[in-house]
Amino acid sequence: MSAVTDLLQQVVEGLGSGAVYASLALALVLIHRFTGIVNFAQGELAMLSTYVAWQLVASGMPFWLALPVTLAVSFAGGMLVERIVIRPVQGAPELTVVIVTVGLFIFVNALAGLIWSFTVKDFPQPFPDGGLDLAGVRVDWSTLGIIGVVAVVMGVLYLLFQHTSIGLVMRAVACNPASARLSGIWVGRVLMLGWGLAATVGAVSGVLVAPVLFLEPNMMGGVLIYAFAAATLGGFDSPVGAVVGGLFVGVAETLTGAYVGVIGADLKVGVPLVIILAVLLVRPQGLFGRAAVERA
Amino acid sequence: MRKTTALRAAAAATAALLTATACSSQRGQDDQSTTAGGACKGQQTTGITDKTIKLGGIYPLSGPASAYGTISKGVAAYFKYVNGKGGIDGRKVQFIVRDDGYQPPKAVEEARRLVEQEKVFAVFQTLGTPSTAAVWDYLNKQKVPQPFVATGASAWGTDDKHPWTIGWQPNYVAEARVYAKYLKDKKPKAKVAVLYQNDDFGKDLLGGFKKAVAGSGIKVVAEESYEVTDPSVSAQMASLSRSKADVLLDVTTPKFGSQALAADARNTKWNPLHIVNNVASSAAVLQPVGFKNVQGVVSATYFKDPADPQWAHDPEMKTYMNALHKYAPDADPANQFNAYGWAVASSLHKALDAMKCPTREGLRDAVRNLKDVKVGLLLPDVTLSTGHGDAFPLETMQLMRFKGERWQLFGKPVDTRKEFGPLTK
Amino acid sequence: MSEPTTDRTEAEASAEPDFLKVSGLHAGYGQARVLQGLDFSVARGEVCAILGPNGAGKTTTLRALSGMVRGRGSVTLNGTELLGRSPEQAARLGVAHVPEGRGTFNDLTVEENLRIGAHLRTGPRWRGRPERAAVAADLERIYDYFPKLRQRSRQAAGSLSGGEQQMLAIGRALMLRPSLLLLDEPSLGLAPLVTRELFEIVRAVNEEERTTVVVVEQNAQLALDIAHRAHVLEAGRLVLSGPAQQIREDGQVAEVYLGVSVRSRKAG
Amino acid sequence: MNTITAALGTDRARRPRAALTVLLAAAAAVGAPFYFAPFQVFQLTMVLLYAVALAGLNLLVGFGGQISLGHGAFFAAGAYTAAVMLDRYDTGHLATLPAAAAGCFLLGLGFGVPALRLRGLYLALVTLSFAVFLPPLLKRLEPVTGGSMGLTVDKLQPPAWSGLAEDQWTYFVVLAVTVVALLLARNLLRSRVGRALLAVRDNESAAEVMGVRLSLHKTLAFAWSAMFAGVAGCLYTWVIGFVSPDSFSFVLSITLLAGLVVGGLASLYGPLLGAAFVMYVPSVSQDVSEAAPGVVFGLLIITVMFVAPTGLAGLPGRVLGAVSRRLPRTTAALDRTPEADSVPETDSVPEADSVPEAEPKSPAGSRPATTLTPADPAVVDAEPVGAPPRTEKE
Repeated sequence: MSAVTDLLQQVVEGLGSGAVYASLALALVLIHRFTGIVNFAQGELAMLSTYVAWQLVASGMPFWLALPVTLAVSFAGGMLVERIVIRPVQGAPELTVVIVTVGLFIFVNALAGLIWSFTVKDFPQPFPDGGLDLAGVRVDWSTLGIIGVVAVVMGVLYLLFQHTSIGLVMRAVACNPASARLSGIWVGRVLMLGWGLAATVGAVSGVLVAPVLFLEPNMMGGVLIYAFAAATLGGFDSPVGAVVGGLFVGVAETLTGAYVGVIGADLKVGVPLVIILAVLLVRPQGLFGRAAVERA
Repeated sequence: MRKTTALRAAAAATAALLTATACSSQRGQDDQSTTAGGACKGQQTTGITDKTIKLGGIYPLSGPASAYGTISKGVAAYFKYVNGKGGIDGRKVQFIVRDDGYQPPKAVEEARRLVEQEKVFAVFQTLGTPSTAAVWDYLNKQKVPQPFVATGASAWGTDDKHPWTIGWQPNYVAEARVYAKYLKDKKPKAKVAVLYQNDDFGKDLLGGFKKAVAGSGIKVVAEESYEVTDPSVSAQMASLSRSKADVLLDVTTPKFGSQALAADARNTKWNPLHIVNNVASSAAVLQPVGFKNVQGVVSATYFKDPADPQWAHDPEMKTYMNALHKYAPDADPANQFNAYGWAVASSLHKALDAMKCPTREGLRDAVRNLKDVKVGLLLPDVTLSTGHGDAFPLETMQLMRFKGERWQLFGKPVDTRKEFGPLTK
Repeated sequence: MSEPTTDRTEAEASAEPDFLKVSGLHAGYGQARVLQGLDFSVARGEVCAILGPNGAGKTTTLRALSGMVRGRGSVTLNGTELLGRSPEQAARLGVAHVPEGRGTFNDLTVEENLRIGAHLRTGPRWRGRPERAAVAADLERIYDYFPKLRQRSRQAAGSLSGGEQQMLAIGRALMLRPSLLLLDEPSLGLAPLVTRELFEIVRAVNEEERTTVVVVEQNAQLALDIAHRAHVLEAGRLVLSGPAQQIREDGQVAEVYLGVSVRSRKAG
Repeated sequence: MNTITAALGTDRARRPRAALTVLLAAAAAVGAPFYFAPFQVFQLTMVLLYAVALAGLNLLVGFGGQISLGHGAFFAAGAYTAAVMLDRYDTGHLATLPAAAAGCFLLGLGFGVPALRLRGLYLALVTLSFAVFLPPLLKRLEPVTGGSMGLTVDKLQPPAWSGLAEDQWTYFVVLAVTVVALLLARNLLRSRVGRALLAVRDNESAAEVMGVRLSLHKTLAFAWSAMFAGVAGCLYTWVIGFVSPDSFSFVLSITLLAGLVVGGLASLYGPLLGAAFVMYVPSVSQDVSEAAPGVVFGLLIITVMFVAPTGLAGLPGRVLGAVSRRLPRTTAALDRTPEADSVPETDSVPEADSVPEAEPKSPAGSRPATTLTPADPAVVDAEPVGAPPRTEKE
């Protein structure tokens, strides 16, 4: 294997893990656009959704039926979370809401452990085994599948926001909730909708990564940290930024881990940190974020 | 107005703080400890009477390492089972489990709670190297036995300043020696790639392996580490595959073990001999990967895997299964950590039986003077042995290879002490 | 721009003198009580100015009308009680509030802002409302009132000048086809010329659409020019009410209560 | 004006009672180690040292308005400074304190500079990734830090003359440091630096216009804050006697922030309450449910935030506020007469409004720390706009 194919192979691996980060980062960005908060529980909600899917499949439901059911359950669950957990602290300082999501994180994580135990579960792989061989570079179908689905989700979100009236309403709420109310928009309902959407995107993320990471209650904990990095790099209000940021973080850490001996696998987590810092010092709003967006 | 509110609140806060602390209304030192009379004169009998024995354990029931918390269920089930049969030498066991969330300061707090407030006889098991290292100074100063800690760091057996602390499971260095011996015999020219967890566990095992193969034809050609907080090890596996090594030594905990096995199976271009370490060798780890993908994987073990059908008719395994169903209905008997808990608890049972004096000193000495003690859930040829200059109860492991749907033991049990000599610091 | 007509009289207003009827209105924030019992009425099609010094409770009055703050007492619009309703509900009853500081959606384009204004008419609801065509026509109408907005229809609202943003805010409110338009300090932070232009448009809208308008202004001269009636607030109470013309002419009263001179208006 | 003088007058009248409260609290704090069991004294000691870290974080988050999710890293830096000095150089405990403080101050200064460019969320997440990065770094520096096995060092020992047990002595030393630290935090806030910080938090651009040297003060806030965390870390090493990289995972940083918010942001004694929460509630959760302490702990965090959105420190004020609103007319009549002319400010409150203006009766400026705090009942209730769904009725 030549040095070039070798490098490409590492890039592919990086894209694979990057797509995983990107998928959760999308959900994070979605919530942030609507509410201006960072949802620490996003990964755990995704994990919970994945368990729902697992439970359905384990009880005999075919995967392709279990998937839409799971997404629907997640959508409803996300709306419920907004209504029950977030709404009561809506008027409180932003940090209070963030800490509530931290509490939710701890709660959901422990709850999943209580119900399903911490034993690793296998999750059905929706993509076929094996992969492509492109000039000596091996690309698993699952990697391609994850990247593809993430791209589709991003595209659907883009269409939803930019080209539908409900998307317009959602953007208006994200931009100025007070004025939205004065225009007769039920802001509370739109926020519920936003949480439902984010939970659905999170569920997609969980179902995508579970076959690779293996399902257990702490599955999304590590992903969340990298998803934060991805969203920070890309800009916390840009879905495109989340995806680009995720892929970038994945490739950067894989390459440095593999090629820069001094850094090595143990310190490679520092690489995205340095890149993010460098990018933010030049563009404080992230690569794709809008500078104008400033929340009170 | 606001200032006085603030002050009042401050006062209220102080009061609340103090009352929260004021569970017992006195300094509580009066009955700090009791001592024995007779032949065992002067020895501590805190936590033990003729009818009862009080033990405490500290496990991560919450937090990132909560997968291991279930060990406490296996332990508790064993003690309940024993109590049902009349207890240990007539003494009913009271086992108090505390949660440290895998945080050392919390472990210190809970150890002190167990010793000073609950007045336990011994702190039976602390889980994980950081938590154990955080409390062993304290426990040794208090002269409280800390038997059979749930971590395989070699420090517990090589340190001579902490006589009250002792490990149980084969230490990671010993396990590394087993693999080294196997490779020396079978692949004396092996090029080895190592995936390891970046903590004491991974480093101990990797270090032990390197030391054990030193001077032989075996070379470690690549090593990659991961953090427990990492989401996956696929990038590390990709890096390792570039080494073209013919052996992969996989030093991981269960979730990462599954990931590494799956990554190895996916990569059809690199097919090394995959050695997975004992922690990640449970059938529960391999099953999610798919049995067809893990054929020929090698590991080593010392206790019977409850998920392995070959032990289904083993009498002790049956007892374990029934007891777990009865006393810990929410625990999964097939989870190897539950069986681990059961095995370590029955080992303690043997040690308690062997005490010359029913005192803390008695237990300290008993665990350091075990002679070929058999424990039901351990492999037939694996026994507990300690003695002067040997503070490692288990040092024998047996190799196994995965075939069909189960592990198959092969070769003779490897007594690493005989093969490589005693472990030193 | 034509010289503003100065004799807008009550005769112009319709025969519904109690189209908006406010009685015994109390409102405040937390423990702060701002409005101490207001009583006034606005007739259909009338422009009503609420004047007063800084902090008199003008903004709070508008907020109480649109449901942004809770109030006690009674406020009826065309016989329907407004108090106790949320802003969303108030909007459904035809109340369009252009808040202080304009409240445009800065990330959205001008046209999107206007479409949000008509949100209740096209709805996100798939039941569909047969007004899409009407909304499109209204969009054109707004662009006719504010030609600058047409030029910038694809631009983000955040990039507009202050005056343009205020126009956009009013335009968005009109897209609701409101029966009651509440304007809060439209002149705030705008150049005098821009303000003048804006007020002329408001007058035109009022005349052409017969929209009832309540405008809060610190700049009494401007407000009185387009208003039929005016009320002067101080410390949460009405201290002076009457036809705009009368208040404008009663310079002394105005000077006492408003702290401004309104007599020099004709000089320009 | 009336309000201010009135407030001052009542203050004077209440001063003796305040002094009495302080005295009682001091007596309780000094008496505690003789009353409680050693184990409980140890718990109190831990509460105190966490309170120091939270007080530092409070300077940054509560008063400076910058969110840090990386304070566990400064805590770790302080702890490791102490441990390495004790382990390698055998310097004695007291010498480690100034070293840890100075080291972390400088570290904080270094971080404060890039932090200037980062706003809100982005700063929080960059600091979080720093906290994630620290443990592997500590493991890598094995020759100094002892790697993943960590370092075991001597705990604080009571001198013979004191006649105190180890726990009692440790408690008093930590208490002394904590009191100094909390007083220092308070004085910092009352100084020019503190006022500047508050001004910056409440309105950055206005503060800049007023001539506050923004960058200087923000950087200093970071440095001070890091120093407090470092001091707490140093105390931690004294009390626990063991440091390891895994003791300082990013979870610690999140726990610190959670503790601060639960205790009450921008409140002077909120850190104490938050520290007590962090210390005691996990054990309580386990007592409630051994099967899944996390379920209870998570629920408790959420519940506290529901009941006291501005933190436990704001709770008494909220309760009082709610009570006084329930007794409407009498107090209202009192409120109305003297201050009618100070009320109107509310009218000019910009929408989506900020906190302080909504609270009309605060004699702004005279006592910045307490008057401008968001841990204020009125904040949540005022809510004219910008907090959309609360009044929604469906």
